[in-house]
Amino acid sequence: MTLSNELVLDASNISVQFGGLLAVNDVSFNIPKKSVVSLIGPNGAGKTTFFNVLTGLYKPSEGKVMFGDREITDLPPHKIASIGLARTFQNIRLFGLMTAEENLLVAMHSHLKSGIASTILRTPRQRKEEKEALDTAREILDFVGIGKWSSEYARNLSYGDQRRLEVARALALKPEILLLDEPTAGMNPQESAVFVDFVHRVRDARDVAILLIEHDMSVVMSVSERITVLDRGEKIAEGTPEEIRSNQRVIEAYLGKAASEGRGK
Amino acid sequence: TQAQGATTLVVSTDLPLQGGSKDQSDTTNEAVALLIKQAGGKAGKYNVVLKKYDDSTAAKGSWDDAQCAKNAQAHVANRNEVAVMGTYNSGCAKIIVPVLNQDPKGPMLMVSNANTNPGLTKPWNAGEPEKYYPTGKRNYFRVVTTDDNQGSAAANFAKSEGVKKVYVLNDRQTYGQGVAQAFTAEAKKIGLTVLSEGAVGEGWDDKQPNYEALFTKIKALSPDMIYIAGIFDLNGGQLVKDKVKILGDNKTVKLMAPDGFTGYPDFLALPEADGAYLSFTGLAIDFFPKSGAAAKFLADYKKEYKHEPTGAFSIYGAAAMQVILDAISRSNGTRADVYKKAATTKISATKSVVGKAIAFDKNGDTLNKDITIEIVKGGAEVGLKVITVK
Amino acid sequence: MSQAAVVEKAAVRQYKGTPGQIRRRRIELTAGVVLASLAMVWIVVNIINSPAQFAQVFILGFRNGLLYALIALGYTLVYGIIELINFAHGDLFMLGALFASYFITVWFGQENSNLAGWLTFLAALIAAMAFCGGLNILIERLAYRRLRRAPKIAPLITAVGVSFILQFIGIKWNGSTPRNWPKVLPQSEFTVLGVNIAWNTVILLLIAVPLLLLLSWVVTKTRQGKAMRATAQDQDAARLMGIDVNRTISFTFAIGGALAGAAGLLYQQTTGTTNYNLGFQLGLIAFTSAVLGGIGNLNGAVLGAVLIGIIQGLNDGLPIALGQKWSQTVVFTILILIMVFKPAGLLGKSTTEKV
Amino acid sequence: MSTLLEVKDLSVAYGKIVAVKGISFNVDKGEIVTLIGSNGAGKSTTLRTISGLLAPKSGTILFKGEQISGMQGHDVVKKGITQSPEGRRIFPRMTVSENLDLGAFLRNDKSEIAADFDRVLELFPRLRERLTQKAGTMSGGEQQMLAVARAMMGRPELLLLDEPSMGLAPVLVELIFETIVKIREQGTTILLVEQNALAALDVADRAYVLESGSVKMSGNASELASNDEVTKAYLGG
Amino acid sequence: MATRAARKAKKATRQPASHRTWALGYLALAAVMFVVYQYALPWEGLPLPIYDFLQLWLPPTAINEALVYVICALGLNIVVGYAGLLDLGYVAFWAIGGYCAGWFMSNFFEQWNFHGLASVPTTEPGLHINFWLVLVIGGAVCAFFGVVIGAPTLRLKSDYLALVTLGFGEIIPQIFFNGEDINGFNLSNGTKGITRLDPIPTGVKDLGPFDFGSKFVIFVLLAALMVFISLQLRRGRLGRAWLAIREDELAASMMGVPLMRTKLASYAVGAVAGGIGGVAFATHVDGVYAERFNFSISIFLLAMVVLGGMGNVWGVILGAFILAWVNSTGLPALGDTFNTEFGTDIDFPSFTFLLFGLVLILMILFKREGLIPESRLRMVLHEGDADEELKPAQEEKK
Ligand SMILES: Nc1ncnc2c1ncn2[C@@H]1O[C@H](COP(=O)(O)OP(=O)(O)OP(=O)(O)O)[C@@H](O)[C@H]1O
Ligand SMILES: Nc1ncnc2c1ncn2[C@@H]1O[C@H](COP(=O)(O)OP(=O)(O)OP(=O)(O)O)[C@@H](O)[C@H]1O
Ligand SMILES: [Mg+2]
Ligand SMILES: [Mg+2]
Repeated sequence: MTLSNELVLDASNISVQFGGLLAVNDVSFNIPKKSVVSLIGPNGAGKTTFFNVLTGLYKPSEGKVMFGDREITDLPPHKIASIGLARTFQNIRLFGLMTAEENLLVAMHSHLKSGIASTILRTPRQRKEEKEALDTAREILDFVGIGKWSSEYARNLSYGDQRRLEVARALALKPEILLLDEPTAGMNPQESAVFVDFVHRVRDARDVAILLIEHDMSVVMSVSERITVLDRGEKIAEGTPEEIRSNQRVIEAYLGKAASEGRGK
Repeated sequence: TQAQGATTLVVSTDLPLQGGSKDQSDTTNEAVALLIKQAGGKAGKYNVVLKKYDDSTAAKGSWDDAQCAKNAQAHVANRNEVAVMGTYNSGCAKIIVPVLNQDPKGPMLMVSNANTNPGLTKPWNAGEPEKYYPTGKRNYFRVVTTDDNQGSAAANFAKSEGVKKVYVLNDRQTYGQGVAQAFTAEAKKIGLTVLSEGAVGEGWDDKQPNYEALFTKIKALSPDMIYIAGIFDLNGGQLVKDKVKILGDNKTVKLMAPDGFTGYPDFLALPEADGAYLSFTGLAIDFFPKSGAAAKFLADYKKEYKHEPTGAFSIYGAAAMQVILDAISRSNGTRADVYKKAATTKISATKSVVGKAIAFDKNGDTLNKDITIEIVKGGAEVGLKVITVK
Repeated sequence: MSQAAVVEKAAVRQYKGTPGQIRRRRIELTAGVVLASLAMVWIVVNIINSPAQFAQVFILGFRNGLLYALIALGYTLVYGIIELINFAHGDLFMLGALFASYFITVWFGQENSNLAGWLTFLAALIAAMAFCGGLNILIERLAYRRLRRAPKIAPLITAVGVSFILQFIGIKWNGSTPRNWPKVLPQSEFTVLGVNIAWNTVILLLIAVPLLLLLSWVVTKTRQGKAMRATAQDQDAARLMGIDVNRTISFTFAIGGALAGAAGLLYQQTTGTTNYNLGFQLGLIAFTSAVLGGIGNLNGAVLGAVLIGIIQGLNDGLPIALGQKWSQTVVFTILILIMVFKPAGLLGKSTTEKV
Repeated sequence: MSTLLEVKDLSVAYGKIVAVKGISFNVDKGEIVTLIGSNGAGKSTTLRTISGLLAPKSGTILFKGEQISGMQGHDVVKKGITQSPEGRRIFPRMTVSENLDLGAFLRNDKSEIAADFDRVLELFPRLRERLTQKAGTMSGGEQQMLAVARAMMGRPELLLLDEPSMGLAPVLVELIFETIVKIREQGTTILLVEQNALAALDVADRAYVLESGSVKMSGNASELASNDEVTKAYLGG
Repeated sequence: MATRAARKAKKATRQPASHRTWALGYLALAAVMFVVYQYALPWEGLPLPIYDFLQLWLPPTAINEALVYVICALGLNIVVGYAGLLDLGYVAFWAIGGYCAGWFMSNFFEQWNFHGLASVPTTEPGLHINFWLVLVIGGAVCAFFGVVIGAPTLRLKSDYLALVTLGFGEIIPQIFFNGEDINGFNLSNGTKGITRLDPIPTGVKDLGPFDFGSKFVIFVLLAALMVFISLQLRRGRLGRAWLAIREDELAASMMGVPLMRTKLASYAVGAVAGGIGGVAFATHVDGVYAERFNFSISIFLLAMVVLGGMGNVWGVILGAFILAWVNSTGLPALGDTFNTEFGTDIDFPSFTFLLFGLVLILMILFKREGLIPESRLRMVLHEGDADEELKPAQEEKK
């Protein structure tokens, strides 16, 4: 492995069991600071499940998740989110009837301090805080390129913009790690290509590490510094895109002939 | 100045016209309207017209405290109104009476046909009755006697019938609890064993589908008598049926109920009612004299409306209106005078639509404190004796 | 992946949750056990104290529970299919009871338990079921159908409106005070081990149980049932399968209504009393039963209803108990406790969302 | 070749938003026709309208010469059109096999159904492994397989597929397109909506390009695949 | 006086223009009505037809009562409209608030003697605390109960939560109903109720049953306070979290919103309004009666929130006002007028169930987004409409 930076996240020996099914089987996985790593694997390999373990939605049967030097295995999702692990969803889950900037402000909830009384009284501190939050929100929206929609309801945005808004909302959490679950599903190749640039920009400008789940190999191969492959809950390979592309086991289980022949998608 | 030159005065009724008490209130209004019609729409030199207020609402389906407050204000605001006949519920009276009492042009007279809670007129709970009369003047009267009287009369009667152990049930309403409390206290005093716990006995929930479990529990205590303090409307039919079903007929284990059970054809029609003792604070309809004003009024009522009144309370409504008309006819037509005249009302037994003379004591309670004891026989109320409370 | 690792993995413990969850569950379990044992102590004390009485009120409560169950099923069916808490359902039951009373006593003039009475009773059963089923279809058609895609709270308020209208019909038809009716079912009892059991309890059982079985057969085994379950989960997807969603929903309302009609008749024949606001209270209890058992779950509704009936019976009829005036409080307290420990109801399964 | 489905001047609106603006196209018996176009072009709306989930604002849809626009969804299925909808729409609280069962809701030929059951499970072995799993707990891709399999269980004359490859692993994407060809060989006509335009054009006979609710281009699939404009806009080239 | 306070309040908040317009309108209307009730109605020279018209259609007590409903509905709106939690037992808070007034503002507890800045002479037995303090106490007690009720149950999914709230809504009033003898202790005086409360001290004059003009001002201000609180919270951190939970609970928690705490806050804040409304209502009817607090009132309040326009305070105010008015005044006055105008003798009260039911059904069918819908909600609801417009063509075919 070429990446020897400090780790932001280190999950060791994670297993998740549903009834008789071992959906994730003793997987260890880490994310170096400011890196882009991907998790791929056939359908039902356990990627989303693993993701859900990291974000606290599922608790693993075995193993533990360290965030920096803090163990987060047992923290509730909202705590994990507020300490710096933000995610997007496989199916878009925006707050459709809130404006774009409100969506971001919700994500800043845990960073804001004002309580009921100060909100009712609009204390100077509360107002300052709100104003700063709003500025930050607008700045992030500008950054992802949907600044002009900041007071539009989320559900009125086009699909691509909604995807961006999801990322923006996740960024508003000031995360150290951004987890993206199939962000390009439903995009056409053209849009996916734009998205790849976007991911790079986020990583560079926002100082976050990115973990990506994706079936679109052209996306995965062009953004990832490291790829981990799961199959039936087990880690079957890990390495750079080149290593993965030529890994026989991965080709068999996942990529198929066409992909290995370089057709991308 | 509201009556200046006006010869038409408004008298009103204030009753719950929706929900469970609807039928009772409707026939009361009919009786009152008939009485006014028979008086030619006149009280002395004044023309009187009737206005009906509703103290219930659709949302609640029963009397509504806010509606009572609203009506109280409306009575005062209605410039030609001089007196109110009502209310049916004592709780509602407790809201209305103080407002009428403080009427700047009043106080305004209120005569009730059905409030039986003692606290409205005499010392009972803390601050009662003074708190209902902030001006110190007494503007409230009633033509039925209070709960406390009939409970004790019933207890004495029970003892005379050889009852030793009695179980008391109440309908959890002001009326039922008042009677139950008086009965329980008197029963203990005269040496009966009261099997039920507490000062008012056990409450029955009128919304339960049946009472078999309740009576199964009571059966284990083997009482000689069940005293059902409450109103028949609150699922009393079911209660009586289940009593007989579990404890046996009313000879085996006696059953007694206060006037909340009198005057209900539905009750009398029940086979299970046979042999039940009833008490009445005045006269049940069947006890009205078979001649004279009372008999005539009842006959007129049936002729006019082609059905029976729902209960004696309806006719007592007409009696209360008699009091009001009488007071108006002797007054100068102002509120402030009408209420004063009511205190000196005397309606003779021959004129009274309930067949008994009507007059009030200094509290505004009727002097008529006869408690009639009856038994249900062959689908009718049959009088046994009259107990006069001291 | 080494061979050893695989072997080790085979021994992975069954998933039990996080320490936090486990601790919480342990607290809940302890509390649950304490409460359950208090309840047991109460029951045992009462049994020892008065065994026959206990059995007697148990049976009485059970019988009421059966009636609740028939109403509760209507709630659960409708909820199960369109997630509507149908507040008007109790009032439909009330109209069923009124209809049955008129059918037997007024229209057919039967007042006694003889052959004619019996036949009228059977005819009334069918007629009341048809009447309430039809009425329920009509209600769905006029009041709820247009609100299919509206947020849940809209049909809920409509249901309140419908409930008002049905009560209006009830008050016009029945009058505002309880009305007592003669019964054509036998009023006699037989005694088993010192416990009196009314014949009408047996008849109730003989009618209610087959109805319940029939219903659960319809829902689990027939095509209609399949259509109902699919419609409940995703109406558009159901359409894509060729299911007539409107007809399926009408059908559901029809059987819910029919059960309410049957309950109305049986209620009227066991108690002999009707009242315009009957549906309100029993509806509330039935709805509670449905949720207690796990709303949408048929067996749950029956279990919840019978349980509530029995609890009420014991509370009303045992010497060491709070007594009838606290009946409602007891029922709802138990409900809340069960909800706390078993948030999806007794037989309900909590489904975790997949993201 | 006879025309199976004919869409004429179809317009569909969501409230005031007109999502499909007078499109016309047709599908011949035995063909694979694909609709491609960017997000929000109105592809799914078109399919939902054909299936009777939406009523058109104007225009007609003829199936085997018979008017089906405005028909209720279940009646459309009876005519022989099934759909694997966008977003899968499987029945989440039913098991996989119950879901498949419902796919054959309108059919009565028990033995044929059993045969089809086997056939789709052959195609998606993962489903066979999970016959008793609640569909809602399956992974995204597994649900997608189920949705396609379920639509096939209806044994339709015309199969509407809305982005069947969405969320599937590359191996499976290959498989799904192979399957589409196979289904066609067995005599089912297919109307396919795809984001993966390259693959779609690869298997299709003809294609229509939709943009903002209108047909922008149409023609032979292979011709379109080599059309510059199309390549630039939709094929990422 | 009302307006000055409002102007100040407004400056402090900088509400968006539409809210400012609404607030101005509300206060202007209130000011007009105050003048009418305080000065015009008691004026002997007021032409009789106008006097009668006002007394029949807009009697001051009905307006005051409606304002209490407004206060409570605004509280329920926070729970249902903002946070999207269905509460079927809101009446419990109203009851608790009412009994706070009963306990602390009357001679009911004659065995104890405590006076806290009360308006009655210290010779009066019982607990007598200043009305304004009781408002605070009522609000606080209800907030406490809001948390107590919410804590064990808020993790339930929506309809189960609805049922549990319904349970509390039944239990708490029943405790008051049966509360005359709880192990010998008289908690609530049972169905007899607690009557005659202390007048409201204002510094100038103590307000009794006749001072509806002044009470009107107090109620208007209390409602305005609830509006103010609602708007401020809605546009702050907590309000956004509520909306997010209403939209998508799971996504909200994944964005760092603590579900339990946020939901509990909505319960507590909503309950405060119930408590304040309860105290206000008790002074309005000058007593507390256990029979008031039944399920139908909870449903009635819910209907107000929905019909007014869930989530929009102005809509809720209008909805509450109209329904309360229809219930207490509109229906009976309509009947009266009809019968006098046409000389008929129709028994209108017997039709109120029918009319009320029709009002609810027709409103939902034809104006389901509420009278003044929240803009967000209008969108979803219109989406339904759109489908509906499309659907009939198909349904007729059936
Ligand atoms: N709650 C559950 N109960 C039972 N099985 C489950 C549950 N959740 C997931 N599974 C199973 O666990 C396996 C892993 O699912 P997961 O969603 O993690 O797959 P995935 O790698 O994200 O696949 P995809 O690429 O298709 O989204 C699947 O086979 C799925 O069916
Ligand atoms: N339920 C709805 N309500 C309102 N507008 C809608 C709805 N569904 C879709 N639309 C709008 O209709 C237009 C067409 O949408 P449609 O889903 O048909 O596009 P599509 O071509 O399938 O796009 P995609 O590739 O993203 O699936 C879009 O502008 C969309 O915003
Ligand atoms: Mg996945
Ligand atoms: Mg689409």
